[in-house]
Amino acid sequence: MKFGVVVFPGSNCDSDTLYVVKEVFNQEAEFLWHKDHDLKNSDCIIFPGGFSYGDYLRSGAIARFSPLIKEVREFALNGGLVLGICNGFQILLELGLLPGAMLRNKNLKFLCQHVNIRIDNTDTPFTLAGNIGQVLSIPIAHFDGNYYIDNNSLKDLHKQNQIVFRYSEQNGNLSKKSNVNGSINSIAGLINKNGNVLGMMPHPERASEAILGSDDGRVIFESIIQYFDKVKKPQPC
Amino acid sequence: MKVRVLVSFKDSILDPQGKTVEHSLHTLGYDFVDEVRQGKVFELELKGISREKAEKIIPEIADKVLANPIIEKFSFEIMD
Amino acid sequence: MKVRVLVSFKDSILDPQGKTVEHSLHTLGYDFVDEVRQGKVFELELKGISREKAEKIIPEIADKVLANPIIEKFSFEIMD
Amino acid sequence: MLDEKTITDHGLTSEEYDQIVRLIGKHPNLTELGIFSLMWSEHCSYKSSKHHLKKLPVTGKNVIQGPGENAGIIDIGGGLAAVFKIESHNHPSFIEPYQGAATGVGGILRDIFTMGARPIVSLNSLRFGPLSLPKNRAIMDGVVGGIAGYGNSIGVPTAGGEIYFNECYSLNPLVNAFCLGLAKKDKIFYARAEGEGNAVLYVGSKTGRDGIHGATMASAEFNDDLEEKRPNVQVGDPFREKLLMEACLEIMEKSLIIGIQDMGAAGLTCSTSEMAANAGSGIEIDLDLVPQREKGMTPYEIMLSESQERMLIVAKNEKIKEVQQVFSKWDLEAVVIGSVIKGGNLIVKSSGKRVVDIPVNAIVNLCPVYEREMRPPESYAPPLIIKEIPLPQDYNSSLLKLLSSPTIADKKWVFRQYDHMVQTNTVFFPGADAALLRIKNQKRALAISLDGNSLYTSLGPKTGGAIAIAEACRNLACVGAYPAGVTNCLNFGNPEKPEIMWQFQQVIEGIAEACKAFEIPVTGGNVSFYNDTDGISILPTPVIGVVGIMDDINTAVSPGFKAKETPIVLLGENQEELGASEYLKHLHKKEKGCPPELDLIKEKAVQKLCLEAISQRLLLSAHDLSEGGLAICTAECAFLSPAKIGCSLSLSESMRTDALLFGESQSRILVTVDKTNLERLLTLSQEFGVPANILGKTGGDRLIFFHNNKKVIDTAVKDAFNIWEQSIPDFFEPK
Ligand SMILES: Nc1ncnc2c1ncn2[C@@H]1O[C@H](COP(=O)(O)OP(=O)(O)O)[C@@H](O)[C@H]1O
Ligand SMILES: [Mg+2]
Repeated sequence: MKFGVVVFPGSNCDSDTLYVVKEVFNQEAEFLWHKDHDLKNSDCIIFPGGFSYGDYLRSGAIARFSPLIKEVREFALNGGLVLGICNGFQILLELGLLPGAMLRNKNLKFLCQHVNIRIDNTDTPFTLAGNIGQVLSIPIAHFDGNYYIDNNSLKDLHKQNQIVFRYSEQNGNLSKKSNVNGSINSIAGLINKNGNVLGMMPHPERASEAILGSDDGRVIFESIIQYFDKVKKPQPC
Repeated sequence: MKVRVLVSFKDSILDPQGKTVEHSLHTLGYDFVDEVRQGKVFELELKGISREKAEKIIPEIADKVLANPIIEKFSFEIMD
Repeated sequence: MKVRVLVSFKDSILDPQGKTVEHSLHTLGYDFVDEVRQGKVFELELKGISREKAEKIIPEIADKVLANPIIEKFSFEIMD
Repeated sequence: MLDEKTITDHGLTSEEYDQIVRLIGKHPNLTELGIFSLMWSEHCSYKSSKHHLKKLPVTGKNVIQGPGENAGIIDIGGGLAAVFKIESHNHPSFIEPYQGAATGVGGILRDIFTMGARPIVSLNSLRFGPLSLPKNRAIMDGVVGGIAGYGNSIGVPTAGGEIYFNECYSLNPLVNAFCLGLAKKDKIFYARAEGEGNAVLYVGSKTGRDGIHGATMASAEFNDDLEEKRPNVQVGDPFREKLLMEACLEIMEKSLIIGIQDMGAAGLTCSTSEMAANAGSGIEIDLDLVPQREKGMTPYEIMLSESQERMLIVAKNEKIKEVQQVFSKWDLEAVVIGSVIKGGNLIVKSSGKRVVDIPVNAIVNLCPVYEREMRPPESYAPPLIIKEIPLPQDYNSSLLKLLSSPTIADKKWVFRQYDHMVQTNTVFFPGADAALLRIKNQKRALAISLDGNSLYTSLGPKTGGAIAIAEACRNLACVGAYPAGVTNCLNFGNPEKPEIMWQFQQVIEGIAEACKAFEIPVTGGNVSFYNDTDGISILPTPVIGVVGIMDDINTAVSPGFKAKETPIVLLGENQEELGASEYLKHLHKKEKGCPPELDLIKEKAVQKLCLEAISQRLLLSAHDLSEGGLAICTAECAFLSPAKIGCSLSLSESMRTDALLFGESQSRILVTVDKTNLERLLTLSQEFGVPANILGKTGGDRLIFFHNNKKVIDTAVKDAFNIWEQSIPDFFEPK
């Protein structure tokens, strides 16, 4: 399958993400320049982490005005797989492809550290290779990761099973301490109603090789690849 | 023409930055400070546009770009 | 009493955020926007303090806590 | 002719002024004077330090570029070169901590990518006054925020560094920023304006009235007119710098240019004159073409501005279009502002008039060099009469107290604000002995350590200088890397004081001697003088950065205990030394005595042994002994083990217990080995002539020390860990 990694001028996890899908998972992958109008036949679009426009104004706010966004939006509305990581998640929120908004971390500091996240939904193309309740150790690196949504919409998220990852203790329990950035309901990642657009604050591309301290993030890329192999490939008749 | 757009969190949203400022003012002995909320201000210099037009288009800009309506509200003033 | 304190970079200081917002407004076709400067706004709720006292003490607070006088300037308004 | 006050206000002596007149054959006008004042400032000219810096060894078989360029370069094999340097941003960080530190990071990044290298890692070395004072907390909070704000945004991991606290930094904090980049060996670019007729391009942000006289400010003491100097602070724009970096690396990759130089301190002045001087040519620019942020700027202001995120490029005329295309792709300006000319002059035009016309050689190379007077201070090392130091009643509480000293305590509060993982190369995070970075698709890796203990250098400048090198190398040895190149930042007081100059000279001697012993070249660095406020100087503070190479990343060793029931072995020997220790300072409030002795032959042997043991995969963990000595080192090994494994050690040496536990004798490394490898390690130690003593073994959840069969420390790892971990956060996040 083919991944397309969108490059905004201030993206800085673009190369890391491309490296992982290409070199670690041996998939086809290309950068997609934000000023172009070409998705280069990608099967899965990734908005990588970084500071798309310096994160001036608000994290991810200015990226949504880039030319390529039009194509990505259409792609997403037609069911194409879109993964937003960190700043990518913030962009998806600003774009309205996912509900809610990000506030500053509760301690008002940038946080870079490994956290534990629990998989709460494996019924998605991004987590189907994982298990419910499985705890992953994955790094976060963000200033604005304190997820917010109003109460009614939050109920909706629960009802529709849209919450995919939650910050947890190593044993999977939720606690105030493990909810490092103060996100509502410890939400670390969520998916849209149609189940094809996922946003997550932790960086799976930083946890895909054991030498970097954890390879728990592999399950996300493996899921996407498996999903594509099984579901999307035309079955021989 | 100078326009000032004020963007701040909706009242229902916690404002930890404001709280931090509030706390440090209390530590410094400014007890009469009851509450602090922190927001952003944008000062726009416009040219070649009428006042009426500006009054219509500024809310559009604020809504679309300057504020995130999920968490923020805005107000604006035309200064001159 | 409600007080609004506006803090922004001094005019001669580079304002990268304002410049970036300005650039994106231009990209969106809002050509009439000539310049954008971005700053902070603090809304303080005061109690048990007279207006005169407030007028004297707010600049002190602004200078000491809310603004960094080396690169920022401030202004304030007493709202009610 | 300009009046005397104007000349002295520009920091030039009357002798220097006369020299200028002689060199350029006329009285300079104001703009020309401004140019000289910047380029002949201590910060840019190294007029007080040059004479001494010559003593540093600068050659070696792997050196591609030694001192003299924006950064040093060493060959690391595999067709790759490591480009690195450290630089100070002390004065701006004191005035405006956040922006000062941020622009310090921005500046050192430009020094690296201007040579064609992509920055892959940053480190920083910080010195603050005691955190008990709110002012110091505010400075530290701002500095750390600024480093994070800039580095995180641009996407270069900040993977290590060091922080010390001492009263002397209350009015003069130090911020030294290190950066390392990787370049292809055959794609390195230099600051040269070669080829008459070639175009000179200005790229990046517009010029404003930022930091006019920043370099002169960094060459003067602080006092009451500090206020006046304030508007000189620059605001950094990491986003713009990211664009600039990508665009510059792209034009260099495409070989579109001839030379390039960043505009750091002294902006257009420095970049134009240095590029021309380096190439033996002249340069002409027209200020009307320089992109300007503010209206009505004078030639003086434009030439002296230190606006950030700008570069100067020399390119062949036929390549201008392509260069501009790349910059426009990144939404940046690239404007032709002049050309390379014959002769050797810097010619600056404005509104059709020639406002500057002076020889670049005079500006760049002919600044007078001073051999300033030197004299040891009357009492620089108050002798330590060890008997006068009372023995602690309770070593448990001494240990816990020492763990809470901010100099020793956990720095997580700081480095978790830094993105230390972006670029996915960081193998050892901040907290390990050295930052360790893999190079993708290679077995080879890079390790970096910064070091500099100013208590040592104040009490024994020469030994202290040598220890800084030795310890940085020892840190590398602990992870399994051998040293390959050195950069250094020398932070001192006013060089016009003979005592300061003496400290400087002594420290350099120590550094030079140690570098020679380790056979490592110094490839560059920075000198920051005038770190004085109201006449009081900081302690002499050299900061050493050593870059090491590791042949096989898979053999890397980290400090934390790995398993229970593994023997703990001390490589090297304990001496009864307490002078200049953190223990004396923090528990007995004494900065006294001589720093520990350093025997470079022993030091080398210990490091060689450690490296050999690691390459034979004998070690499970290794950690060097430094501030706080054996007890602190052991505690850290427990804290850094994921399972927080404890240990029990039995020491049997006839010396004071406090010296044994907390003394800072050099050339010691604490290692753990699998039982099955113990014999091999001991044999290897004998071969290297290094004492190796089995002190005990890991296990349990307590830290236990016996001295001559008497239990002197027994504390739960968890409790000790909490004290160590919470010390710094508690200053900032009061409960
Ligand atoms: N302490 C030092 N040791 C070795 N070289 C030094 C030292 N200080 C400065 N240098 C060298 O002198 C040259 C000028 O330094 P500097 O003015 O800081 O460079 P830049 O202007 O690029 O920041 C550089 O090549 C630098 O490496
Ligand atoms: Mg330079």
